[in-house]
Parts: sequence; structure tokens; C-alpha cells
Amino acid sequence: MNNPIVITIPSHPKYLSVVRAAALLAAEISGFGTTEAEDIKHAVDEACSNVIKYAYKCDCTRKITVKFDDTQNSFQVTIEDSGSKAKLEDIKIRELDEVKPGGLGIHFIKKAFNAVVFDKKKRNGNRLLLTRYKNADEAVISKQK
Amino acid sequence: MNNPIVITIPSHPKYLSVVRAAALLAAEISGFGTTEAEDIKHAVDEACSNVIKYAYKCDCTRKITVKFDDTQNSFQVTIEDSGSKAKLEDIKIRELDEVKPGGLGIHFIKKAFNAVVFDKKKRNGNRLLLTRYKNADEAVISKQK
Amino acid sequence: MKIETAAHSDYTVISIAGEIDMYSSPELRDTLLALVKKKAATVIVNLKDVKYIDSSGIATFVEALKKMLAYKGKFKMAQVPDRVMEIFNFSKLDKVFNIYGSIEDAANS
Amino acid sequence: MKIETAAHSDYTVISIAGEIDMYSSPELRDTLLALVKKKAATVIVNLKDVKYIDSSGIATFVEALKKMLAYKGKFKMAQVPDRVMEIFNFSKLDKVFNIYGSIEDAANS
Ligand SMILES: Nc1ncnc2c1ncn2[C@@H]1O[C@H](COP(=O)(O)OP(=O)(O)O)[C@@H](O)[C@H]1O
Ligand SMILES: Nc1ncnc2c1ncn2[C@@H]1O[C@H](COP(=O)(O)OP(=O)(O)O)[C@@H](O)[C@H]1O
Repeated sequence: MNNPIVITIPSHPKYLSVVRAAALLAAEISGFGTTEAEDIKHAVDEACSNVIKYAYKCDCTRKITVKFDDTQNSFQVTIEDSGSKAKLEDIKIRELDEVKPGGLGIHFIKKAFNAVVFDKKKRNGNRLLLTRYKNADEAVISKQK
Repeated sequence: MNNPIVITIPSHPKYLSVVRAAALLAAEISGFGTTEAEDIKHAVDEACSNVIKYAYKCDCTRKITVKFDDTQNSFQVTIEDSGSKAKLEDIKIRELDEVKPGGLGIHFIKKAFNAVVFDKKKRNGNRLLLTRYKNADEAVISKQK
Repeated sequence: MKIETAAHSDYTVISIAGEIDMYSSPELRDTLLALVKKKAATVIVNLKDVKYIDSSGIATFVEALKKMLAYKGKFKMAQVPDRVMEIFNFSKLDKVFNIYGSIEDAANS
Repeated sequence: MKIETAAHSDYTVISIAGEIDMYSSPELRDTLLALVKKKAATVIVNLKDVKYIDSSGIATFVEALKKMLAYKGKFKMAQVPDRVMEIFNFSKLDKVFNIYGSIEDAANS
């Protein structure tokens, strides 16, 4: 069993570089190649940027905790905040064919992770669970469920 | 006031790269230049290596928590473990003139930080406090105390 | 992130180095919108030393492009690193941005 | 860390890339001690692509140097990056290690 890596940063954009560096190394230590590790880093960065923008409404004095769990079958990233609850109906996934600023973050998160879910058990704030299966077949099965 | 950056890793040497990356960025965000930030990164790495070797006797399933606090006057790094207590009389600082393997770590830690102390208030395990003053004068005064 | 601006007679080159993220993109936006305000005829963004770009960086470029097109200005990109190009492809922006291999090619086109 | 070994008629070049730390130095130690065991006459360690070295990496080099001196072998270093050189200077090892600008210089000395 592997213990997780956990990192807590203040909710200020200047600390996102620390999370990115940790995400890249955590993914590499878990055995991902450079492109996959870069995708994971990018996705975690976008998710943390969204916490600052939407959960904390740009209040940069709060906290974001990011946990990296490496198991045999999956690489899981958990992002927690104590900000306002994400309303699922607000999370719009727009078509990439429209050319306009904004609305790309979710696409990058979904590119790197097979499963992107908010943990309903979390009472206050949000707990976003990002899972990437190491085995492609398992990812497909999970999506069919 | 700045909130700290906190990172927890399993006590396995493969995770030291994550702490180094975080230490370098934390130091840079605090305003240190490249050489100083590299020295800080190196010192934190040596201190965490010592936790694995001496506090945990190479048991790599334990935890190390590293906290980076940036204040106006100082940059402080706190390293906590739940391993066996460091005996101060065991921490020998050897002369650099002898050519032999080992015994360099403490020198690199002292190179980067003005104050290196174990917190006596910590009941179980160790809490190492590393402080680098941003203002050289203050560092001198502190050393004279 | 570091931004360097070089004004030439016919065009302005904006060279960006480092990471473009939520922290640094506001500075990039300020730089580009200042050129838009002056109705700069041609802006060439040199991405050679960009190590990372997130969605806020892309949004900044899309905004600048749209604002320049509105007054028939030309917004061009040069020396896009592979990883950044991958991100543009994924975002379906590779066809929207005008991308050149070198600053010279961008200037002469 | 990555290690590449190139055996020449008179000497062996060990090229190291990346970070030498408590995690990677055991592998470096294995490589060097295997050469010591064979009583290699001359070992040139190429440090050009070393991005980081900690005290365990230095200890590994000191151990290899001492073991080679014991049988009159030659342990040389080439292309030491500035940051690594700083660490050697601080450790007072710049006078102890035989350091050369290039692998050629190290081989011909
Ligand atoms: N953590 C979050 N909490 C609440 N709403 C969110 C969160 N993340 C994303 N959203 C919503 O989903 C939309 C799409 O997000 P995203 O694709 O990252 O694009 P953008 O942030 O550029 O609008 C956002 O505009 C926002 O309304
Ligand atoms: N965290 C620690 N807990 C207990 N003892 C320590 C710790 N750090 C250092 N020491 C002691 O101090 C000595 C010197 O440490 P160091 O300079 O890092 O060199 P090395 O680890 O190569 O011996 C060690 O040999 C060890 O006995």
C-alpha cells in the first residue's frame, strides 16, 4: 500500500505552480509517461483554478488541499475546498467548435481523467474526485456502469 | 498574512523530489533568487533524508510533513515526523577538511538557514524548525542571543 | 512568466517565456489589450519559450484575436512548442490561430 | 537519474543525467563499485546533465575515489555544471576530485 502525497496551498493563483509541480512528479512516480503526466498536471491546475474562481470567488486567503493516491489500478486526485458548493447545473460543457474565451477548463480535466465527480458525502465545501485508470479496459467498464 | 504551504509525503526516498520541487517554488514565491532558492531546496532535501535515515530508520511507510511559512522577515520551514527522537549529542558536525563520505547534510542545512532547532514542545517524533531571515542584520542579532 | 515587447515598423513581437496560468495571464492580457487599444496593425506572439499554458492563457489569446479581427488587425503566432501545439489542437484552435514556424515567416506573410 | 556507461580501451565514461539524491544514489554507487571491483584503471564521470546532487551523491563519489586510490586507479570528473561545482567547493572537494573541462581533457591527462 502506498501512502498518499498531500499538499495544501492558500487559494491564491501564485501557489498553483506548486500544485502543478507536485502533480507532475506524483504522476511520474506512479509510472505515467511525460505526455500523460503533463495532461494530469494540466487537469489538476484547471480544477484548482476553478476552485479559486468559483468556490472561493477569488478570495485568495482560503485553502485548497490536493491529495494524490496511487493504487495498482488507478491514479486518483482529490481536491478539497471549504468554499460555496458547486451546482452541477452550472458546470456547462460547451462545444469546442465555438471559438470563444472560457469554457475550456472542464475539457482539459476530462481529457486527463476517466472519472470526474463531486463527492456527495462532503458536507461543507467541495471534494472533487478525479480518477485515471491505469488499465484502459477497466476505464471502459467503469464508464458503462 | 500568508497562509502556509503544507506538503505530506510517505517516508520513501522516491518522494523527496516532490518536496524539493515544492521547496524551490515556495522559496522563489517568497522572493529568493535562484541560488538562495536552490540552497533552501537542498537543505530541506537533506533534512528530509535524515528523517528517513535516522528518525524512521529507513522504514519508508511513515509520513513526513513539511510546512513553508513566508513572513515579512523570515522564511520558515517546519519538518515533522513521528519517528524516534533525535538525540542532539548524536548530531555531530564534522570538519569539512576531512575527506570522507557522510556528515555533509548538516552543513548544507546550516548553509541555507540561520536557525536550525528541534522544537522541544513536540511530544512524540520530531519537529525541526529551519529559519532563514530575509534581513541579514536580524540574523546576526538572533545568533547573538 | 516573462514578457518582452519589441516594436518594429510594421509589426510588434511579444515574446513570452515561462508558464502562462491563472496567475500570470492577467499580465499577458494587459499587454495584448494595450496593443488592441492602440489598434496595432500586426501582433506576432512568439511562444518559443512557453513551458505551460492553461485555459486562461488560451482565453487571453482568443480574446485578443477577436478584438484585433474587429478592426482588421492581424494576430499571429510563431514558434509554438510541441506541447503548446497539442493544447491548441485539442482546443480546436490550431485552425483559428495563424501559426508560423518563425517570426520572419509571420512578419512576411 | 539516468546512467550511461561507455567502455573505451583505456578508460570508462560514466555519464549521469538528472538528479542524484538519496533515492538514486544507490544505483550510482552500484555502478561505480562494480568498476572498482573490476579494478578499472581510469573512470571518468561525466556530470554535464546533472541537475542536482545531495550529500548522498557526494558521499558516493568520495567512496569511489577512495576505493580507486587504494589500487592506484584514476577517478576523474568532467563537465561539472556550475551549481554542482558550487556544492563541491562548499564541501571542500574541489581540490580532492580531479576535475576536467571535457571528457577528452580528462582522458588525455
Ligand atoms: N469548482 C467549480 N465550482 C462551481 N462551478 C464550477 C466549478 N468549476 C467549473 N464551474 C462552472 O463550469 C463552467 C465551465 O468551467 P470551465 O470549463 O473550467 O471554464 P471557465 O472557467 O473558463 O468558464 C464555469 O463557467 C463555471 O460556471
Ligand atoms: N533527524 C535526525 N535524527 C537523528 N539524528 C540525526 C538526524 N539528522 C542528523 N543526525 C545525526 O547527525 C549526523 C550528521 O548528519 P549529516 O550531516 O546529515 O550526515 P550523514 O547523514 O551523512 O551522517 C548523522 O550521522 C546522525 O547521527
